[in-house]
Amino acid sequence: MTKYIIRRMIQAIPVLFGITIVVYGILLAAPGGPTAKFNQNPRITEEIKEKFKKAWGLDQPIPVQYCRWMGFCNPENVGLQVFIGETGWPNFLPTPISGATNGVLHGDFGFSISSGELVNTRIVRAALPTLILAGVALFVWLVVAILMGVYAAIHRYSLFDQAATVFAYVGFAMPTFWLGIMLIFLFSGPGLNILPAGGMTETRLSPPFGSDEYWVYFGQKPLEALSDVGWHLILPVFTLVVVNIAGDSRFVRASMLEALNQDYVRTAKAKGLPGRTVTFKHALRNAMLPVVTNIGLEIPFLFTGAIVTETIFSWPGIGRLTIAATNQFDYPVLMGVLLISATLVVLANLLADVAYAVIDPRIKF
Amino acid sequence: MTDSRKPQGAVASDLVRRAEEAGQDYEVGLESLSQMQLAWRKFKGHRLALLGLTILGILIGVAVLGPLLLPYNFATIPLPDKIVYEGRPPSAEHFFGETGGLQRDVFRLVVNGARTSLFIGFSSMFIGVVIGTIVGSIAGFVGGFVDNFLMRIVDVMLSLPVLFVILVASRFFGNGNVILIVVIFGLFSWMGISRLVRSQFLSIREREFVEAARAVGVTDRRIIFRHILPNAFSPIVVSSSLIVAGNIIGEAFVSFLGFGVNPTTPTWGNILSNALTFIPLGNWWWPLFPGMAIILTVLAVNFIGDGLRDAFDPRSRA
Amino acid sequence: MTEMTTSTTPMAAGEPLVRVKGLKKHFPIHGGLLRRQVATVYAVDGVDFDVQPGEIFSLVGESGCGKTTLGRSLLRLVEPTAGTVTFRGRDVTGLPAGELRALRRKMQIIFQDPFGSLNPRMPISDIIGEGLLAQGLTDRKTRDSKVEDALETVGLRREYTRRYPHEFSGGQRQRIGIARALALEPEFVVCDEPVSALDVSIQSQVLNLLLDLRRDFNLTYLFISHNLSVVQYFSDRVGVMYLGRIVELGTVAELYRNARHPYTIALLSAIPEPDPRRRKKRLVLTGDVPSPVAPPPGCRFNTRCWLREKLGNPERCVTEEPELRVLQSGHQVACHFAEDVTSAAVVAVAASQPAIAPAASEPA
Amino acid sequence: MTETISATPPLGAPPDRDTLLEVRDLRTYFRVLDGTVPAVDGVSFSVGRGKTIGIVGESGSGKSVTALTIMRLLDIPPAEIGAESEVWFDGREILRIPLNVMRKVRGKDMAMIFQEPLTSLNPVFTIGEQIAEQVRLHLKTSGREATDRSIEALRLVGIPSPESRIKQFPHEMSGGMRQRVMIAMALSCEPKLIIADEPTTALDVTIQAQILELLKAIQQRTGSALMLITHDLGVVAEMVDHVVVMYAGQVVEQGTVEEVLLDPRAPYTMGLLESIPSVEKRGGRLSVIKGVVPSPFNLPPACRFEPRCPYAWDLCHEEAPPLSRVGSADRLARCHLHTSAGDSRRGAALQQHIDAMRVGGTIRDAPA
Repeated sequence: MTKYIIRRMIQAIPVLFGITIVVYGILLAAPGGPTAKFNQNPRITEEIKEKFKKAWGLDQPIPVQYCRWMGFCNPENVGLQVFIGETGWPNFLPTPISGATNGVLHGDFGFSISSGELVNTRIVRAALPTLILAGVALFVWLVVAILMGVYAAIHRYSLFDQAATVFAYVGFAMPTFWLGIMLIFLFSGPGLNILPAGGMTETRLSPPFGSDEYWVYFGQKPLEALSDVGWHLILPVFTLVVVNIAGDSRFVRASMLEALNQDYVRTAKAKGLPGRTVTFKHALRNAMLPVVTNIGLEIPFLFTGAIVTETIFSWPGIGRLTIAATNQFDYPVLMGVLLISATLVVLANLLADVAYAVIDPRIKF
Repeated sequence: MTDSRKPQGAVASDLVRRAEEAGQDYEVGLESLSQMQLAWRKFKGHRLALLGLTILGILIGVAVLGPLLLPYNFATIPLPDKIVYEGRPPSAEHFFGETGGLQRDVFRLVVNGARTSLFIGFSSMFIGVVIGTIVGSIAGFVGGFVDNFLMRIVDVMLSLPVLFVILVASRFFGNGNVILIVVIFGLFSWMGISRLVRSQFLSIREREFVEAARAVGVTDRRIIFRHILPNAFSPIVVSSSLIVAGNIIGEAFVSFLGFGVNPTTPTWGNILSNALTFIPLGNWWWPLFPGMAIILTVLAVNFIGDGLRDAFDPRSRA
Repeated sequence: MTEMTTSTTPMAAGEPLVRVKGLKKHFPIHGGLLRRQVATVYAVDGVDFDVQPGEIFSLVGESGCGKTTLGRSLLRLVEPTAGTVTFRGRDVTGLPAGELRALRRKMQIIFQDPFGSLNPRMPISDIIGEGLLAQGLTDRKTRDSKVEDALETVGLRREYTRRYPHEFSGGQRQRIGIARALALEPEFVVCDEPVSALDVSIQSQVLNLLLDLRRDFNLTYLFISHNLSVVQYFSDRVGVMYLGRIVELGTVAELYRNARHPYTIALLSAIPEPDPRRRKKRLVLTGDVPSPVAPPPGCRFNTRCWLREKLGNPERCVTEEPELRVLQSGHQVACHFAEDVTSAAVVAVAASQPAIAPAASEPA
Repeated sequence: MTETISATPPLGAPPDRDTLLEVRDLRTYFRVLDGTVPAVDGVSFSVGRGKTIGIVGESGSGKSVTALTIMRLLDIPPAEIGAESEVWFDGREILRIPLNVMRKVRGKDMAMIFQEPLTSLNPVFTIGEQIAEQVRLHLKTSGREATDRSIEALRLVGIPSPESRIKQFPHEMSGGMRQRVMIAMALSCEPKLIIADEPTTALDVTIQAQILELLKAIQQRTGSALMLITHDLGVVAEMVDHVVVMYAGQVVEQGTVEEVLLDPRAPYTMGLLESIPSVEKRGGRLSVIKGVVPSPFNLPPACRFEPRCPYAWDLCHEEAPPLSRVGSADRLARCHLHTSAGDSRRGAALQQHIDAMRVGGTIRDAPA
């Protein structure tokens, strides 16, 4: 098992490496580059632009820029020495060995062009809200989709099944952002106004989320703080999971029906097992196999969905950070966000594979 | 074959006997349908799919004719008497209502938006399918290192949160240009197709009928184009419908965030983007109708996709 | 069929039509991180036999014995790993692609699965006609009439050319597959389990057809089957395969009456006969066929051999691989102790078998 | 056809105590898009305690559906069972008992072995668990006891070192071994009847021999009755006492195995026997049954075998033949040759069959 996980992790390395090249390539090919934001500003001369480029290392050849960003080389040295870290080991090795601290490989994503902060700081700050949103959404998504799917499969063609079918079609066709807008209209607009339209906390009651004062407040009134965030989570989570639930409940249903049609289910019935045992022991476990893989493949949508949801509901997470960074041509932040989310996707797939291997004894390690 | 195979005398009676043994009249019906005709027949039996096809037909009609009949040229339409902040709800004259700001007819906007949205959805799918089929065919047929290399690229592309990347790419390259947006969406729509085509190649290549074709001396080229690709056709078509649906939503989303098509061109996403600012006023009709247009289109495309899936599924009966 | 005799060179008398020598086909198994070859499937592992013009030579064996791979490697549908296949004195294994295509006109194959071997998206005219076109035997104009001729030869109606495979029953599809092979006017046809997928009542129709066609067009068959009754009825000579090798070879009369390899005897004993008066005490082999990835050392059959057990497990069976040796004219066997096989021995072993034989001797 | 099992007609009398299973006029239909298709159409037979019966037929003859109907394993709908049908098992009618009562019969008194041992075993559970869960359920034993019993069952079917085998998964075993597991599972609760649906079709000849020998030995040892479903007349000849031949959903012939295989009376059985290749027929053409099995959507109007039958005459196209007695009480054949209308043709037809079997000099005399 451990060997299998290690092997899958090693297999993920080239993919991650490829991702860095693609991410870097896209941003590199973008016209204008980081200086584009100055174009409209008449007070910034060519000279200033050059200085700006030099200050950010943008005057270097592209491979050098890439290597520096990745942390393959040590920009302080010259000649072949650039590839050597402070301890004399190759620079790309982990910090404890090479002594190098620069570049993505050592967890350094550089500085944000727009704010001058460390990219890490900005990402870490935005990560917690996104993790809260995505985590809750993932939980709701899986529980609801599996329950709905299994129930619909067992009670095939029932009223519930038909209603679930309609929901699945419509939910799957609904653009997330539109749903978000309509929900705000419905629940936070001039009419009902029972749910918060956006944000993560009630600003009149608590300090801004993530600030030091907030944690003090949180320590004092944890229950209130939690229910506040929970209250604000309702609409975004609902918006985020509808599409996935719509698609996956159908998938679970189909997979369950497929499993119920298998010969081994017939054998189980022939053994005289009660219907419950046949369904929930023999069929369900097999039906979950394709579902696990499918969920692994759908994890990226959680990130994509987060951008939408965070934008509409002013959720201070990674999605909002991305939009802001895109608008400000903040390349280091964008690269960091893209790379981290891609890595998470790779990890999610890996996790799905491992989960698959755990429930399917036919997979050899 | 020479004339010696023509039935004569004893041989003729032999042939008659063989025919009798074969029982040729019991199984074969009078009509002969190709797989395509059969598929169409089954498709016609799928009510939702026909509904989808009708809706899509109407939408395409609207997209083609709409801008001619109800042009979006506000230069020729007199400006409202005064610029109002609030829009007006649906009425007999404006049955989708009017927007705030320049007080535009929502119906007119939605009709004009159909053209761009549908165009982007379908043409980007087309690009994706072409790239995906080529990449998948090469990987599946050549195999070995090339296959490995191409599939690792697919892995990389699939690991990227695609809409994330499209968003950034549209912002940086798109400049609001419809064609560029199409290309960007196309460039990120091929991975699924290429995996599909590759796996079809790998499995169909091992099928006995391909081996039989090789045994009678059929060339590789013919095997690819006459045996493998036609058999891969149905899964490609089915997943194309998903791509169209996905890209229509994707484009609306990118435009909604202001990174897509130029805001002066009406697309469903752009209309929604403008509506967002007016939420506090409760102008529900403004986002409602373009959203419904998207849902309707995607539903129609998905219905068609479902119909195609059933139609091509050999296990389902006509 | 007159043009066939003129288009090919006449053969010297007594020379085999097809000669297979030392034929091997090994499939690599890749695994691990770097997709290195971790093991080899010894599907066909050194096979020699001749097929005389006009005869029906059969290969029998259980699944995984390599008979299908062997049939396909004769036509180079799979590339042999080693050894040669000679057709009319020409080495097939070394032919460049162009000549191979021309040669495939003379060597054809009929497949087992009547559903998988016809492209579901092609009408019959294309299925049968594409070979004719590829071989330059016809042009587009005359193609349909040639296809109709071929259909008629196998007992199907001429009007069926525009129909699709799904409109036919299993037996009729099998006829279409035969028509496809026969349309090229081959001399040698590999029949790969052509009746295994068919019901009994249809099976006899197809066997009759194959025999008629052989008579009419002077064909030579390599008939691959796992059904010993069919082989006994159908063929002239038989090779019995076990784990990639031929273990016994001889005429049908010799082999069925006087089998000398312990495996052949067990196979024959296992055939269920539709005559309740002949209920017999079977000689049942223990265990399963070993994996072709790791064939046992020495004689490949030694793990299941009843004779070896009876002889007190001689060392030779695990140390030395028996070669196919000639017992008498036309009867070859690959067993060190073939001479010890007598009908008395067989009966004795069968009688002493426990009612419930253990499934496998290898450790769990 | 319109009446189905839900409307309960008065039941017939139970069979005598020596009869373990009696099937009376069993009809199973499948509801499809354009109507209903008869899969089993008026099948009757009985099995005595400890006896063996073979159900023979080609694909589509309805033999498997018969077994599934008896086990009540078909989903209703799409399947429908005729109102007049009765299945008596061990003294009670089992088509009409509630499903939860039937569950106590399945696996305990009546066990089934399927054709494909790979797909019929659940891939995600160990074989030990799959056998033990049945034992726990029916015999109300503790987990420990159930495991012991599973091991015992595996040992009985000749699986070496069963103590370690119970921890294995189905995919870790060979085809023959899996079929042994299926048999062990069927045996584990000492059923009164084992239904084996093509138990050896997916297996190689030498493995088939192992499994057939095993089934015979087991049956002798446990005294269970065996209902063997197969398309292979050779298997039938070796395994069973009594044979039921099915064609297109109907019984066309039944009798003892000697009677049916040596002196067949239904043209279909005759044709089947004639078409089997054998050494005696070498050098000659095989007899064939012309044509193909009719589609259940489009059955011939009267006799279902009529379009393929070499002996058919006008009557066969107009009137469906009944199942008539051609000897002792349970020696039956469905053919007009054996009704009074066929008196003049019967002799010639039987002679024709004898001639067809006499190819190559071997004469197989029909017993008187």
